[in-house]
Amino acid sequence: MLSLESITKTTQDWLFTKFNPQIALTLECVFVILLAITLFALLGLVLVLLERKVAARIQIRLGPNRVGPGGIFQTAADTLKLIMKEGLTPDTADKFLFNLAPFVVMMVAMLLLAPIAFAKNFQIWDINIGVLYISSVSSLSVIGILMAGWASNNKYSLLGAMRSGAQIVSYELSAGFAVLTIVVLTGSLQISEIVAAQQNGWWLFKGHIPVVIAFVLYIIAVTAETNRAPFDLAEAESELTAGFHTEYSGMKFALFFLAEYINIFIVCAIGATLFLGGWMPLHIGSWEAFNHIMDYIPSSIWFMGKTFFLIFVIMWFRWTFPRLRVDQLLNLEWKYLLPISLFNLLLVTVIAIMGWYF
Amino acid sequence: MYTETEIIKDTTNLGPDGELVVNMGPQHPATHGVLHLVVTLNGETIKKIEPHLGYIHRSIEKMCESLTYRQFIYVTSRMDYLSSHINNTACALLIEKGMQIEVPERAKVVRTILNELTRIASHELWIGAMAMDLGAFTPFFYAFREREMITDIMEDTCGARLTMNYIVPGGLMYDIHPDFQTKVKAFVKQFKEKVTEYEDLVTGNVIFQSRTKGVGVLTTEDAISYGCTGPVARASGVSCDIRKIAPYDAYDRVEFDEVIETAGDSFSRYMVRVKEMNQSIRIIEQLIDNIPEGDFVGKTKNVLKLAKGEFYQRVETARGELGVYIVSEGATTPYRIKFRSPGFSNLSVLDHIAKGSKIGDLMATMGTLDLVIPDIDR
Amino acid sequence: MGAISLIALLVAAIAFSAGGILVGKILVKGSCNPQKGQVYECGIPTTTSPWHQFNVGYYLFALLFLIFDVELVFMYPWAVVVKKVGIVALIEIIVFIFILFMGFLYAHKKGALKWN
Amino acid sequence: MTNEEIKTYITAHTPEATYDEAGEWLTILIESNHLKPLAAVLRGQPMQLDFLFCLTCIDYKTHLTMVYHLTSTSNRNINIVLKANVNIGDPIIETVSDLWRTAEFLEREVFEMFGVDFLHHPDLRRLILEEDFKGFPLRKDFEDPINMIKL
Repeated sequence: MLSLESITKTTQDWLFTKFNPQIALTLECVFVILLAITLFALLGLVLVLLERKVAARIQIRLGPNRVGPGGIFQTAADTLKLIMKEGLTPDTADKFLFNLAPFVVMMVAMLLLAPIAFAKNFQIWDINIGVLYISSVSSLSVIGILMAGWASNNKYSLLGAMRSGAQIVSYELSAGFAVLTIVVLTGSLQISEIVAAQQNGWWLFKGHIPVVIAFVLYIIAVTAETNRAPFDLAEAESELTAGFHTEYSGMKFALFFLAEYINIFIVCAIGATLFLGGWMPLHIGSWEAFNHIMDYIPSSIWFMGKTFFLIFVIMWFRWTFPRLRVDQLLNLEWKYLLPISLFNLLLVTVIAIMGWYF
Repeated sequence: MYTETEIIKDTTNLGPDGELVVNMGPQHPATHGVLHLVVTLNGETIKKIEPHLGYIHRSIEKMCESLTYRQFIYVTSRMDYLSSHINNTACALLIEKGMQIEVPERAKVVRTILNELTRIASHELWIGAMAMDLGAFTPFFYAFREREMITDIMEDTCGARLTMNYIVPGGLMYDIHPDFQTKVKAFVKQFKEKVTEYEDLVTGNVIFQSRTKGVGVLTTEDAISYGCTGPVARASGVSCDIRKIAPYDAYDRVEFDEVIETAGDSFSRYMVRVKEMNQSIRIIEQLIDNIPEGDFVGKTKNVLKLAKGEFYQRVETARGELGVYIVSEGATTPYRIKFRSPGFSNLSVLDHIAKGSKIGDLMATMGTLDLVIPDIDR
Repeated sequence: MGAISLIALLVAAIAFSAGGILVGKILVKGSCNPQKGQVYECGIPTTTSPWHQFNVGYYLFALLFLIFDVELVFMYPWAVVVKKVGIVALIEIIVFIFILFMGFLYAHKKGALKWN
Repeated sequence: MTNEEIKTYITAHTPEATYDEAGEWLTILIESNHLKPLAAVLRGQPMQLDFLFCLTCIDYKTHLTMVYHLTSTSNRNINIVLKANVNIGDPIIETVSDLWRTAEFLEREVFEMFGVDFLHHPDLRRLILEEDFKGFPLRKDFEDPINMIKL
């Protein structure tokens, strides 16, 4: 069966037999670069279109439907428009930081791709501290936002950046604790092992209520971490026009925009990996026939399906809820989510030690 | 622009606590028009709000002084463009009162129905826009679905969708469209079915409630002292419905309740408007089957002349009490005309009730005051 | 692939961002207008600079976060071995979280989480 | 309260007031220097005219007239129009914004449109017009050759 696993394996074997190891590695790097860029571009196009279609669906309208069949080229046209826009830098801005910020945001988004298992054995770097790596790198994104907001020398940007600083770091904790529950259950930080541990069932199903709580906490926390409504205070357009990226235009704005969507994809992919088994097909106990049929669906489809389901949930939030106020947002985290997370972690520990999971 | 030293120098004109002065508007997504607020912030907390008006001032009052009594009505559609029917009604009523023109029953009833439809349309737009201020985009489209039906009815009847200019001194400009009654009934039916939808989406929403309850509280005394009218004052427990106090047109023969809430916060302002829409539907239901036959316009002279004296007419627009005050010297044009616009007084309360709250609260407060800038600026 | 993939990804990110911006720069001929250099403040020339002391409210949350985040990092190694160590690990983490939570309650009591 | 009762009550406090009952509502005419005490009387017990629903000015070319429309929220049947003539060359009148807060904005509007100076107003600045605007647009002698409609 042709799978991503076999393709990568054949390519690697072929490279290493044809060239000496250094050149082979370099070529592999070039492949990774090309693939990553393609993935970025594709994800940007697909997710923005998906967002607009989901929004339209919820808002009883059609959404983009003129450019290409069903409007599928709409985002491509939008990207073209954004490229053609003039990128302005305010005279009073800190020009170096102003121009650096989109790069930082992009780099963080890109680095997060490394440990994600897109399919069976299809992973850029199966780092043994994968979960920790994700936690640490994802908290860097706030630096890009703070940089953008501060360097713009714009009051809305500054407020937006300050808000998002407080917000992202706060929700980082809940997300961290939610991830920790799975680490406790699995006993490993490596993504491939976490996925392998879900061979006979996804953690969401076999981990009892604490894992469900952790899952809910995780979804809430990452919605806030990616600055999505109802937690989109950093760019609350009715309050701060466009928040931290008010001054950005053209391609620099597009990079922020793209990074936001890539971040959504990444957090959803991690959520799918930790709680929904990543690329692992749906297996139910002893139903051999059912499990066998499920195995026929390629692992990449399983992974993408789960990820896009979570993305849809997050989009659904955005188009249903009003925005929270900044103090309510921080109250929610510090007064409710954080104590619940701590307590939940203890609960999971008990379950893990007692072996009360399937 | 600035050099570095200049920026450092610039900080000297800050307040002692390092307050931040931010301009909100005229090009701001939440001011819904060209309202310019200079907001002094301390962190996220609002210290002071200073409205700067006039970006859309057309000096309608001055303009009306050189327009005849038939002409100036059309200018008033451009004041509060969401209540243009009601503005026109106010002017027509004033001229009818000044010249003792008999208005046919048919015209009175149709005017009342159209006024209530306008009120619903205005509140629908407001619900959508306010929800958008709070970051919820979806209610806007749900509200516009019903509003679209009203604008269609208006288009059939008046030929216009926003600035109707359908009401003339003495009655109506033309008779109603033959389909008017069926269309209005269809609207009433649909509205009753669908109104629950955005109540589910907005009223019951936990985040919406926490954003609006206890936010921008306007006490009864302040509401009276600041001259607030309409839903803003009624949410603070002030009974101020002109339709009850000084009934005009067919309001004296219909049954409806004046909606009064007592909390005075943004949420009760929201509730007043939602309940008011239901009352408007009630009024329409009572009248739509009983439109009397007969003339649609009374006998008037070609050239209207008000007797020397002063005239004042009040009506209840979707935003509150609109007063038209005319000083006549007996000529074909008014000597002095003054529009007492509800939005102007409602805006003046903004600084008072939003002080000390967060920027996010300002959006909730401003949204529920339902400001229409052309109405404030005139 | 090993750690070298990170360098590859960084290169990819820079290439992607710089490529996009450069293409824009090449294709677009910007017009010159002094007003384009002004910061956006709803169309009104901005009067005061935002680069000055700012309300402390946000920083308190950042400080609190620092404490918690460091603790969170301590928990990762613990989480990996908790199943092997067993009940002792549970007791230890209860003590750990208890102390942490006390600190949190203290901060709460002091009003660090309140907005002026 | 009937009009007669109101008249006797006001005359007791302010003998200078004259009355005009030609219009829809009772109109009280007063000199500008007596306005503030009378307004305070009307605002207080037992009249309790706590709702100033319209404040404006009329330019009669020879003089300006300030017009205050008052009503009471406890008794909506009482409506009183208060008028005070102001010298056009030197228009100064006492503010009523401490009695009715709504007057604060309305007086600012009158200030820039008619040039009436309100004494003791807390914040008498331009609200609508730009800072460098010349003239008082709603006065009869105001001419704007470019923007005005003339029929």
